[in-house]
Amino acid sequence: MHFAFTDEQAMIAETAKTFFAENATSERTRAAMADTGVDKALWQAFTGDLGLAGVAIPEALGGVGLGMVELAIFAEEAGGHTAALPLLASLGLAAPAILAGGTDEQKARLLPRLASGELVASFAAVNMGGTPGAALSDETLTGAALLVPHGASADLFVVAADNGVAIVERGALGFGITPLTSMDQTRPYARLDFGGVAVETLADPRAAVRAALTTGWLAIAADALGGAQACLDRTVAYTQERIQFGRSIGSFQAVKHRLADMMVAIEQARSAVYWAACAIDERSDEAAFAVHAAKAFACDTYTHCAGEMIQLHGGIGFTWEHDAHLYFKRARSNASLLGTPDWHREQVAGLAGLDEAA
Amino acid sequence: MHFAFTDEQAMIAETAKTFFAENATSERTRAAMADTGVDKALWQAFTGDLGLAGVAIPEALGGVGLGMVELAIFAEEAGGHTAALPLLASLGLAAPAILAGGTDEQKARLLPRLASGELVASFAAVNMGGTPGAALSDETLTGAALLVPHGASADLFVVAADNGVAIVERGALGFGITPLTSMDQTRPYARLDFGGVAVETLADPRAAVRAALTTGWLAIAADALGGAQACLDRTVAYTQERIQFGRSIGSFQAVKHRLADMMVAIEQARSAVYWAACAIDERSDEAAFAVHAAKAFACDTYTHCAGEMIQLHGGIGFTWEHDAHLYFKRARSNASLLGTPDWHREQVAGLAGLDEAA
Amino acid sequence: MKLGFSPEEEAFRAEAAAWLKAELEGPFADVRGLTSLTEMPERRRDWERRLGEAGWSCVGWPKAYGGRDATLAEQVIFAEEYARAGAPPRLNHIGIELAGPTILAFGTDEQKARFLPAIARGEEIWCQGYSEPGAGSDLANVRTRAWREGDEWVIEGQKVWTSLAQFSDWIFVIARTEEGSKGPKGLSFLLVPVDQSGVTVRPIHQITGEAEFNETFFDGARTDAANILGAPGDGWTVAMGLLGFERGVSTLAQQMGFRNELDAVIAAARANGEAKNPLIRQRIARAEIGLKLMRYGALRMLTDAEGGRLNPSALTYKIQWATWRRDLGELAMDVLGQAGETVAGHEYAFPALPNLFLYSRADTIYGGTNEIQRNIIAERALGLPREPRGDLK
Amino acid sequence: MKLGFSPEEEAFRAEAAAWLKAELEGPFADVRGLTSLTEMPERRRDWERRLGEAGWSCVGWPKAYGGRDATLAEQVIFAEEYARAGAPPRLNHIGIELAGPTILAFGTDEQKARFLPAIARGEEIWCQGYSEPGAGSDLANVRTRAWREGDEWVIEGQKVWTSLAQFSDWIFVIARTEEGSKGPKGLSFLLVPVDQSGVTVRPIHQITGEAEFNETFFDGARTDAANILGAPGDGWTVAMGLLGFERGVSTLAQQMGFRNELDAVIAAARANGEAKNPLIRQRIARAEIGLKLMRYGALRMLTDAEGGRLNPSALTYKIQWATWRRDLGELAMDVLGQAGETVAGHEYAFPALPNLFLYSRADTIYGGTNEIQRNIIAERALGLPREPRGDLK
Repeated sequence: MHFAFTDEQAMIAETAKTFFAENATSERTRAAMADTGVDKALWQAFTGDLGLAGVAIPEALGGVGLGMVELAIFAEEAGGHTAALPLLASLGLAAPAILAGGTDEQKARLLPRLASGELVASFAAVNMGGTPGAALSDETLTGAALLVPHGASADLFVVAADNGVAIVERGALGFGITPLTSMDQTRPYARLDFGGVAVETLADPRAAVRAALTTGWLAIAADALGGAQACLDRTVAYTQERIQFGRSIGSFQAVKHRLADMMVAIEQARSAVYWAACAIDERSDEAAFAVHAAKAFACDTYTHCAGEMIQLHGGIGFTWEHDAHLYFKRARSNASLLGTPDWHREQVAGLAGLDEAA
Repeated sequence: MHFAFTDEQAMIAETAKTFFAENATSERTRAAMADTGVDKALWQAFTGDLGLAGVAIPEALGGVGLGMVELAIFAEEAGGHTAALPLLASLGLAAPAILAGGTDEQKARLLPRLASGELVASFAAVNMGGTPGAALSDETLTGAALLVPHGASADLFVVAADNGVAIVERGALGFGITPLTSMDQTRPYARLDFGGVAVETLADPRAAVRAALTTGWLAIAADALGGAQACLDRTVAYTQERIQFGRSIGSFQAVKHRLADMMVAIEQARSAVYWAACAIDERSDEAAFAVHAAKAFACDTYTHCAGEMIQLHGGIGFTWEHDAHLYFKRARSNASLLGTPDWHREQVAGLAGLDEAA
Repeated sequence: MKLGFSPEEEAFRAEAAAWLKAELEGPFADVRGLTSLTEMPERRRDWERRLGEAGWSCVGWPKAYGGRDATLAEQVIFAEEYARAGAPPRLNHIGIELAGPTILAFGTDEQKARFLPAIARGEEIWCQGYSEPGAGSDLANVRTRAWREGDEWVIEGQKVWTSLAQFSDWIFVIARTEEGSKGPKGLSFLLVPVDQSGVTVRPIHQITGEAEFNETFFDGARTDAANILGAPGDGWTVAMGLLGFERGVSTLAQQMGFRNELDAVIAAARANGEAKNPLIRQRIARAEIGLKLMRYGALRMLTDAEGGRLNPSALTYKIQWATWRRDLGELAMDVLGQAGETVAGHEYAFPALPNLFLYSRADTIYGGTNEIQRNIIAERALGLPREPRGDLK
Repeated sequence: MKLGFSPEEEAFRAEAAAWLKAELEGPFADVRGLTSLTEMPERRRDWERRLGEAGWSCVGWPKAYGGRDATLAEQVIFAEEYARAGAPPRLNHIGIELAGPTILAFGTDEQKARFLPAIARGEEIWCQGYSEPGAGSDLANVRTRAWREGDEWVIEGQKVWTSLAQFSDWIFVIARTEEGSKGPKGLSFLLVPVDQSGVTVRPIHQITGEAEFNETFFDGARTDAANILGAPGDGWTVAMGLLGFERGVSTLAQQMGFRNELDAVIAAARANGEAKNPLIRQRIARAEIGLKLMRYGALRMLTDAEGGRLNPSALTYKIQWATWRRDLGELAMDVLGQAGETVAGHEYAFPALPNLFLYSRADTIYGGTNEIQRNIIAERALGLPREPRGDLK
């Protein structure tokens, strides 16, 4: 039992922190927002120079061979800068689906390219995010998927259809991708239309979906943790600089108490995220409970902190020019994607035995 | 349209305010708590000297012939002192049931005695407050009613049974009354057991129950409003006197903001209570909506304010000796009696058309 | 206490309703149902003028200045019917609700005669120059300066959050007219024409992608020496008086807009099945209750104000509606689900409900943040010690 | 990062579990399952002594002072097994968690030898004399005085909220030993025997009807001159150090108690059907999550503390658990419904869950109110300006 980063983990965290602080700047993020929602140079640097894209992919498949704790570490740091990257789509959702459900051949063919960043993938879940449904028949996929994260810039899609999981390549015959203007422009959605597209299927669809959701929930929770912490840090800094009524606004007790409440929540979110990461890595009985708890709690915390960030910044926090809205919109995207906090709490209620007989 | 007290109403309010401030003192309330939960001298003065018990009973039946606004006024003032009186039981529930559902003979026989305070009545509602049910058969009542307010000191009971409304007199053959130690000792509950008791029935049971609930909800909401206001007033006074860290604690901004939030809620509760009172008096279409809104909102406000009262008083607020717990316990009693805030909001949701087709 | 209306009042209602119906189903059918404050600005000006012409623009004002001398009940009724008829928000709401009442209270007879009828006739649109960058809600921090040159005031400085400045003819400006003065002293309340070379209006883009607010720059802007409310140095007093006018009958019209927003949320919930979700039902019920309590709270304040009494509850209104609307924005998104987060096409422009979610974050900030409102309530209504200015040890 | 335990640690777990089972199903079956801190005080003293005898009283302390030199993981395991076995709350928790660690940190070798083994053996029970009437959470306002007379300190004054004083042998007292001193200066940290004529303990009745807390009066109370921690005047420093010990492994034991309370709420909800109410389900899920996050938060702090690092998150723990428990009390009542508001018989004494509802209002007050906690977090962890003392202009 040692619930703190190992030296190696602390080093990864430090590396990720520095990397995103230096590269995922507001200017670059805004340029990406006006474009496809991906900072391509950042993606290249992250996957290439840093070599961290495959953190949770086994070494034999081109990855780094680490686990969920390390994945959470970089998702947290990326979230701290609302980095315009398809991290969640490609590495938090698609890669674990293939890793858990693909054949050896599929894994060997696809995962090294995902780990190197050469290939960007996304994931469409049936019955979540308003998917109207898609069905497989004879290696052919028909239907549609709404709200696929970073769908317009992905090369490959793992689609959890009603009756199996398919891999669909951009450019396949009968496959249409419609970019949507999205509230969070750093995580734009696209609509996918499948008009009888020839696809390959994954060997173990159930395992694929479970792995994608579990890892995706954790990655979102970690992103939310990093975002919430950034909201707090930036707001603390602002309230110390900003003078109103002849005092720094951070000297007003009501402001102090609200910042303190943010920290109380964030520290719990931090426990939740790393508890969940460890529990998945250690195959603990608590893993399902933990990841639902982390998704619900961290997303609520982010929503709260991003709202407080705008409010405590006053007028400037409400302008396009200030970064507060990037956090606010990412917080909303995190909360609604792959199950709302209420939905995740409902899963916790079930796991807590509320449905057992009295 | 004139949404302020008339001169007469302002006078009643002033009279009630002075009366309760002078008579419903902490000492007397505590003496009543240790006894039956009724300050008998206070009841006598209220019904006799003040003559206000019949405020909403027609003059021809021995009352004052005023309406719900006036009833709310004195319920509010009584609530401001957690007065140990069977106001709700006798005048907020039993009297309106008889007035709305009784025969002319029953009204003429019973209401003057309720208005004069000579007789104290209570009301037991089926399917609310955990009543296990009671059924009428041939003017005979069998079953039980739990949690009847001021049941141990009432002379007469209006019992809304499964299939009619009965009037049961204390002392009737087969009728057992068990006093219960109640969290709010100023509104103690009793259990009633009916072992085939000979009873008389009301002519219009449906009207009786509707009138009892509507008036009861309003009276509880008004009590909650008065209680919440008292919590705020007393806490404001305390925070101005109490010195911590060399300053009055009322000068701490976080304390100020919380007191401000209490006032914001209380002012809404005040609008709710008097809107509901007017709406009932004027037979407005909004009456049902208004009284559910008032019961839910005022009770939540009281719960919030009573909790804040304890918290902002610090250690002393948690002692038996301080009055804060009287408010805190009355707030709980108000919230749970005759439908929780959630339940009343669910009624509002229905009235707001949520169940209509899209 | 009485909530109903008399037969005479109901007759007034019928008259107002008939006129509104005729206009909004006739010549002004194109502005009916608009909810934005700024869409179709030219037709909105026409509408302001039409209201003025027919005497329906400022019904509560004295007849002498273009009003109708309407009683409170009549004003309430008109606000209700105005909203019920689907009439659009008033382009000149700052003129009608803030500039007008302030001139009525603090202006000379000449100023009243010069400015009020022009507002009532819908001919001159107003905006306000209060906030400054770096000063926020702290009026005493105003740095915009003005000085006399001959028969004119010359103004130099910058205001921010000047909504509607792009459509306005006049702006009222709090400026420092006493050199070296500090805090609330040495300020003056000036009325300044917008259409001049010394005034530049630059839009501020908000988190919605729109630009409803502006920055307004004064670079040697000029106004006639007579265009000052109160004496030089009285600016603080006039500005504080003005705050009292922010809670008039127009609040009821504003609430009608809220009603439409809540109805849209309910419709969305019924359409997608969220209306059956007990958690959503509770929140919709809270919104319903909150909206009603705003209405009856406003009627309490207005009744008292008509009787010459200030109901301290008036101080709670801003935080009430701002918080209500922010909560409604969150509820709207939770009802819509992820679908509310995207829109077809390439423009960053969301439909009404998602836009409400974003826009309503400003409600708890502009016009005095929720935090300032709580200070005001605590200090003025509850008598708690004032928040100290300046350095603390 | 690793949450699991090693085989050696699991062996330790088995040993602890076996010993606890043997005792609590054998000679101490009568105290098993007790949840109150004060019931059966004599048997509770026996239990403290039995734990001490077997070396299970203060497992993390040095062996030299009666501990077991247990690692953090072992301490965590013992806390878990202690709770799992249904062992009762520790009567001497103030001695074990506060007095002991403070003496360990600030005491002389003589003081350590005199006091620590007696605590570890369960022979001397402690309580704390911190708060005073009128001083609340403001330690700098202490008015209890002490002065030297010959070889003794003489103490005069009053403390309040001295829980367990009625069972205690020793009390630690913050007293003003420098005449005329103000604020944090001139205070000393004295160790005073309770059983003497100069000390009077009077119970304070709480809103539950019980009297768990006390007022303690010092009227010429005496203690040996040697019984001072640190030098005269160091009281503030010692007291502040002590605050750091409030978040040890014992928090895990406390959480086991919370677990039992939450389980009781869930059982009640299943029994009366409220477990099907979606609003209640959300709140129970929040409570479940909150409890787990307390556990893992504590493990983060403890891991860091073992490595010699202070995790600033430790400052958030008090407000976290206090607020969690207060919310649980409200949830419990909402689950029970009106039935929770009555009890048969004439005594004002409610069962566990309604009592929790009432009692938990104290959790957010004693040991530093939620408000004080927020100040501490804002100032110490976030570096915001300190709250000013004294008069404001």
